[in-house]
Amino acid sequence: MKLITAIVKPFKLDEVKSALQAAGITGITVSEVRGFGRQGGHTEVYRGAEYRIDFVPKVRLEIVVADESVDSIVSAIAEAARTGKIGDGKIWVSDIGQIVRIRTGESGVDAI
Amino acid sequence: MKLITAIVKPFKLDEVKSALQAAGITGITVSEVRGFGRQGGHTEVYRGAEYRIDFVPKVRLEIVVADESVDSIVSAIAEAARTGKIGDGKIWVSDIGQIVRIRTGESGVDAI
Amino acid sequence: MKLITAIVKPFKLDEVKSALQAAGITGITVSEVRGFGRQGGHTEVYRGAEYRIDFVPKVRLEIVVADESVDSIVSAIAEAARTGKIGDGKIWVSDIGQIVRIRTGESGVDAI
Amino acid sequence: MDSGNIAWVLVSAAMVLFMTPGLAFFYGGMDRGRNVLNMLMMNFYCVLIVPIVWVAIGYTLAYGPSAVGNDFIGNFDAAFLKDIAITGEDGGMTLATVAFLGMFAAITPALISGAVADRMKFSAWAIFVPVWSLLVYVPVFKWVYGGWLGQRGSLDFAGGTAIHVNAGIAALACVLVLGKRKGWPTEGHPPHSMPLVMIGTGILWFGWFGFNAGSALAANGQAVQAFMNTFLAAAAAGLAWVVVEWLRDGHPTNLGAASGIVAGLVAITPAAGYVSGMSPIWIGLVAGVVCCYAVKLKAKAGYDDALDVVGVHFVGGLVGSLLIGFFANPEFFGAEFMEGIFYGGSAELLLEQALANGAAIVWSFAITFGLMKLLALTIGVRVDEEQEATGLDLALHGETAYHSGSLG
Amino acid sequence: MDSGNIAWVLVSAAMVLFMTPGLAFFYGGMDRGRNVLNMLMMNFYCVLIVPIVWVAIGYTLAYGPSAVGNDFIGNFDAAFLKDIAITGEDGGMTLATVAFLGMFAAITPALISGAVADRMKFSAWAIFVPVWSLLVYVPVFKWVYGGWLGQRGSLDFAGGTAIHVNAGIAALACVLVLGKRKGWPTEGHPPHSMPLVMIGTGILWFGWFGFNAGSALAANGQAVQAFMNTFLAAAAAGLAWVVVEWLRDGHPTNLGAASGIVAGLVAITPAAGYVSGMSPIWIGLVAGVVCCYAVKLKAKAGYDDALDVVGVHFVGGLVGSLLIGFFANPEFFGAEFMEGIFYGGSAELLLEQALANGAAIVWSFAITFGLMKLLALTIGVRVDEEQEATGLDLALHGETAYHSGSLG
Amino acid sequence: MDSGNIAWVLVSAAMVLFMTPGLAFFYGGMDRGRNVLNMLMMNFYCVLIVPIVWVAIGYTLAYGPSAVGNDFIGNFDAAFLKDIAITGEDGGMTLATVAFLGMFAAITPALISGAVADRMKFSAWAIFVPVWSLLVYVPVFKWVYGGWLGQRGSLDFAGGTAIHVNAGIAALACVLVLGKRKGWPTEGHPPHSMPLVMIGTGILWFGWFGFNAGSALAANGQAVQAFMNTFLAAAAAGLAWVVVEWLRDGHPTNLGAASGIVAGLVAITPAAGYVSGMSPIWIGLVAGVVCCYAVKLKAKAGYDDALDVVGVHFVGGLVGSLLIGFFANPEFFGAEFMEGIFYGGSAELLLEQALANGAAIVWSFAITFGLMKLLALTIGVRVDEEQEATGLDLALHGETAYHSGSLG
Ligand SMILES: Nc1ncnc2c1ncn2[C@@H]1O[C@H](COP(=O)(O)OP(=O)(O)O)[C@@H](O)[C@H]1O
Ligand SMILES: Nc1ncnc2c1ncn2[C@@H]1O[C@H](COP(=O)(O)OP(=O)(O)O)[C@@H](O)[C@H]1O
Ligand SMILES: Nc1ncnc2c1ncn2[C@@H]1O[C@H](COP(=O)(O)OP(=O)(O)O)[C@@H](O)[C@H]1O
Repeated sequence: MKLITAIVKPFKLDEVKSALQAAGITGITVSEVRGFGRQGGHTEVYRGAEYRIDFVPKVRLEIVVADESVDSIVSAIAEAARTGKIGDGKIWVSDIGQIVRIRTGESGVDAI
Repeated sequence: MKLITAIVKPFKLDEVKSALQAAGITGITVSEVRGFGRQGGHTEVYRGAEYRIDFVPKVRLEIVVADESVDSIVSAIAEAARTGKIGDGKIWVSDIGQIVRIRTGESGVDAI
Repeated sequence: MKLITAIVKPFKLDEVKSALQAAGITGITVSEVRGFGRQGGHTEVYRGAEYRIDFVPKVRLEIVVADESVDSIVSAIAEAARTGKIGDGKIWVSDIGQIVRIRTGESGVDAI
Repeated sequence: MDSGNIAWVLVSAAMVLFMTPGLAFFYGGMDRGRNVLNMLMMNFYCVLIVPIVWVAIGYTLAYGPSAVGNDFIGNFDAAFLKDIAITGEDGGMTLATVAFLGMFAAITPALISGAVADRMKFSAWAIFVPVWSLLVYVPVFKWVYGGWLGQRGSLDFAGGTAIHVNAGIAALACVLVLGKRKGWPTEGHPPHSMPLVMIGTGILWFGWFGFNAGSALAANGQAVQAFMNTFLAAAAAGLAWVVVEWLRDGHPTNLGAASGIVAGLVAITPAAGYVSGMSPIWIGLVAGVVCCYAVKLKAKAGYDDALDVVGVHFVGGLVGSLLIGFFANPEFFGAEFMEGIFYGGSAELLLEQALANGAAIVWSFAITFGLMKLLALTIGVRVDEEQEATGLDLALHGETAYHSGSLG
Repeated sequence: MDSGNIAWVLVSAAMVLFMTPGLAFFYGGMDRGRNVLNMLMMNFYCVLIVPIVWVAIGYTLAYGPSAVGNDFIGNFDAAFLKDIAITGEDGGMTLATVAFLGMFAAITPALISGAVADRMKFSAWAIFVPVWSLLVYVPVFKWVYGGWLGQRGSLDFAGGTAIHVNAGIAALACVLVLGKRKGWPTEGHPPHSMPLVMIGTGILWFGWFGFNAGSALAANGQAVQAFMNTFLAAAAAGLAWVVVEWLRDGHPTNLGAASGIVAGLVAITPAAGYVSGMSPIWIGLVAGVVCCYAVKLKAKAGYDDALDVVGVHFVGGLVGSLLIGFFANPEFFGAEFMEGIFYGGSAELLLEQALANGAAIVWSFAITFGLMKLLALTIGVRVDEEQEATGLDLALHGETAYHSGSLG
Repeated sequence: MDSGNIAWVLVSAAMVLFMTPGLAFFYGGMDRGRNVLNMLMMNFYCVLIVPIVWVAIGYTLAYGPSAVGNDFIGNFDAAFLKDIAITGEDGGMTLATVAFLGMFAAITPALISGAVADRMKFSAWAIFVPVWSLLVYVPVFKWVYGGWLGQRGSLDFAGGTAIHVNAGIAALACVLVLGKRKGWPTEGHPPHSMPLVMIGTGILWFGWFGFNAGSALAANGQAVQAFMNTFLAAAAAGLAWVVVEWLRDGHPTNLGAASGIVAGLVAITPAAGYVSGMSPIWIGLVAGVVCCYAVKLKAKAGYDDALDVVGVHFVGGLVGSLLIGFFANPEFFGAEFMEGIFYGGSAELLLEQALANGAAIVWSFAITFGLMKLLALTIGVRVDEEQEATGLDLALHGETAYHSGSLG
């Protein structure tokens, strides 16, 4: 099994979720994160003093999938999240040794 | 060493924490996340217009443990977090190559 | 490629970011987390009733790097984040099988 | 000079000033977190620019000494507060009235901000507000108070026609020119902070006592009745909205209570000094039910009135204004105005009410539409897509509403 | 008719209306983020339903023309505001009083909401409020003002017995029927938003000037003294609470300052028009210290009074009411009421104060307990466990207080 | 006794009381989330301690019966409110004035809190406030109102010199002793909650009508003019600040609007009862522009005035006070005071204004600096580094402003 982690633009979350549902994914864990990257941040000015905000709001998705689905899911996310502008984000994949569904105690692919 | 990631219901956090302490765990990192899964979300109605909230609040725990403790810790979490109702969450385990305690620079199992 | 995850004290974030930039890192994903560990939490008293807050605010950094940079980046973070007091945090490293830059579809080291 | 009256008008004026921030929070809480500051700014801007415009020429054109001007518009005799003395007989009452009415002038365009939320250029708003005040608010005000509509016998105690119907229909004209927000109506946006909405609601209700009861321009029996009406109509309308929701949607909501309270306050505004007894409760109940359904019209009709200015202010104001035709009770007030149908009157008052509102609607809609079109063709009224996606707080004001947590 | 008095009573009434939202924020901020809207709704609901009940029959039963009814309850002569004119001699003063007292009627049951927080069915609350108002608030009010208790010589200027002791003991009866919140007292829940608590505190203090000084029902010397007392007692009690905390817990807290201010305001309420000089400072200091300890009783006694309605309103009201027995100073006011012990009086006033509170406590506790039991046996008073775990905002109102950040 | 005047002074006093919480929110919103409660506490503490000090000896020393004391300080004749009756001729007016002025006494030290934000020991603040009130506020107040400065003919209607210039320069003295916050000026800290800032702004403006117009101590023509001036100057200054920002920084901001409004209110405070017509607009425009640039001085001069008390209150107060020298218009008020230069006067008034402010500045700066030094040498004025890093809310008050989300 693999863990796919994706960092995407917040307003793309709905589209990514739909794409994942279409691809048969039934579970996702998301969180609010901030990203630093090529996209750069922005400046705010309060009473004439500038504050540099380097970290841009992003959403992070974590999805555990069976090995064989990795490629299709990664491309599904990439396509749904793409705007073509800097800051679209990253997707990375790592190995998972074990997964457990807490409710039932099931483990392995059944637990996904 | 392994990284155990657990997604649990927020109100179970205290119990899980106690179970982990009882199991000898001395460090945990937690964060607020939102989960999408079988549990489904809920609908809110404002001025008669419905808003569908698909993502349910969850808490995510990350714990680095020595290889030999993995199974006991995973079951400790699973037991403490279980309500038997849909949405209890998942636990997954991945490999960690290296860990460093920032304060001392120690690494490996000593740094956990 | 590797994923470096670091848990640091919030007020150290700026220094860590600068150290990482100095080390040539161009992308970081950060999030707010809470840590439980040796540092302990604190007590708040409202109308004479005590509330124990066990989880201390921390910041979590995730950085995907090429294999060869891991050691230097880990030490850069550790040095920048160190205060020498309990609670400085942890850094751990895991393997990444694949990484994709969403904007371009590039993958592998080019996508970092 | 009567110190009690002066005290009352001044306090009322301060309370009405407080309503504009209250409105800002009411609207701002309903908005998304990335547009809330733009909403606050649109509202606060009204109390920065309108007072200046009002004392310069607004007041004299709208309400100057009754002898001035004609039935359609005043003249410039009292421009720049000329000849308004505080010494002598009057003792400052005229000047107090100028201030009191200045608060009304300021909040009226602010009402419109709720409709254009999330997508209007602030530069366009900055021009819209003073120009609209002079071209729409001032003439309609004149017609209703002392001008041709008022002279015919129509009634508008504290601004149902002149303020709520007027701003409500202008809001519709604005959104027709502006167009819909991206994603509307498929994507919804729940209020980012309901406590902020409720803070706004509390301030609005508090201030509205000054708005309505202060409109008696004296601490007298009419003021007391207007006060009581403001109390009862808001309560009844809030209750009605909540009950409809409970039956229809299964939940009584805070936003429903807040919306109902505001709808009731709007509806009683024109009637506050003319109705008595249980009438405000009936007016409130009708307004609560009608507005609760009216806010759903926009989805069907396809105009994106973001925070329901049309459904609450236009509809609520119209309901209240027309109900005067039924409930007006001159005997109770010992005053000379037409009786409502339930108090032995003919349908004449109702017709006059309809005419007054009709005239206000036509003028307000036409001029507002034209003004927005003109702005659209010149400086543009709509932010670009990226600004809309980023959020107006950052894109237009370089500010972010909340910087909490360690990541700011 | 005196325009100054009318102005003063109307402004005071508006200020008291503003207190209910203030109370909602004070309580709501202390609550958890998932129950705050339920708390706001319980409070706002009071200002929706009670005004209607009040003008329908509450006022006439509680305070109607003094000739009406008997020493225990009024009659229906002024039901539905019948025969309350604004013209003539009275000039609206009676109607202004009806409105002013209507605000008191509305906030009294709202006080109870703090005790039942986090677990009461909203449907039960919806019935409880109007019924409690008629069965408990109205008779106790009558007894204290013009009825058998007042006639015996006990004093209650602005509602220490009739409002705070009454609502405070009713709160105790409610929580005894309701039971404890899940996890209480082992799990604590710190305030979700202290700034919201402080916004509520600011509004409460502001409004309380209307509450107490407005109760003179005229802008006269007694109103001024009541105003000064309200200022000083709140300050002294806030100070006392903070000092106790600082010495005892090591920290002076905002919640302590806020709680002390409210305790002082509660304690001075019955005394505001009867004490003078430095007395309000002493009353405030006593109330601040006593209430600061009283809020700790619940943990020992085992009743789950979530936001300390008993510890602050019942105890604070009782302290203030009994201290009148020591501090009452009729000479200063040039008025006819019994002297307190420190001003040359006997213990008679103190005994009358004790009797009046005793009577109110017995009636309020018994009827409230019975009413809650009846509701428990019929529609149920308590949400189910899952709703309690989910949070009442979502479970009962289908709303969420805050939707910030990108995940809403 | 005139009930209208009593009503007006009491309402105004309540409005001024409300300003201190308003100021707390204005400042607290600008602060970081981990120091907001300390900011609120510093402000609320002022309304706990100062009222007691004021009625004990502050009032009699500052403003007691004009016959008492000398030109520099009053005597103890009215200490502990001795001999202030509410019966008889006066009807409570004197006591109402004591209360009204007590609100001013409370908010003045609160103004300073914005400068010392984020790093001052609360224990030091707890001592500073009452001592500063007696050593600085009381004498300066006496000099300006009835003392040697006022007798020479300088004007200060509602406290430009006595309050804003005084507190503003004291703030500078405080931060010079306290030193800079860690990281200042390289690290910036944007406001943690702009909506909270705007809530504070709304309350401040509302309350300021009581502050300025109430200072007429009667509901008369001068009060009306002061009211109008308060309205127009705030609007004009807010507008000016926003326009400068828009041109200079590219964005019109909420914080700019709020800051401008406050700057305008500060500037019109001394002038409110002496200027008329369009003068308040000019005063507001000047204050808005000057203060918008003045807040940037601190970075250059190197003093860490965290929330710009110097830039807004000192500078704004001084601007307004000096402009009286140009705009004073005694004829309009039918009163006896010197004419401003634009109304046919010589430079004498301007010189008196300069002298009065100069005297206040010297005294306030010197005594405040000495007091802070004394505190620094004894109990210490500055929190330690770890407390500063942790945040003062937790370190000093054991509280956290927000506990939202599932992790509290
Ligand atoms: N090496 C990295 N490790 C972890 N996260 C990264 C890394 N590089 C970029 N990111 C994340 O991806 C987001 C987008 O990256 P950015 O460089 O701005 O644009 P792009 O993905 O289009 O190249 C960043 O905001 C950050 O959250
Ligand atoms: N494949 C997955 N990858 C990542 N997180 C998942 C996945 N499936 C479920 N989750 C997380 O687990 C939570 C519970 O899952 P859900 O399907 O609702 O119930 P259950 O765990 O009882 O089957 C989800 O809210 C989500 O946070
Ligand atoms: N085993 C662990 N797994 C995951 N996170 C940990 C672990 N141990 C500690 N942490 C994280 O590191 C932070 C610091 O740990 P702590 O024990 O307080 O101090 P130190 O790092 O100095 O030993 C914790 O707050 C927690 O977020």
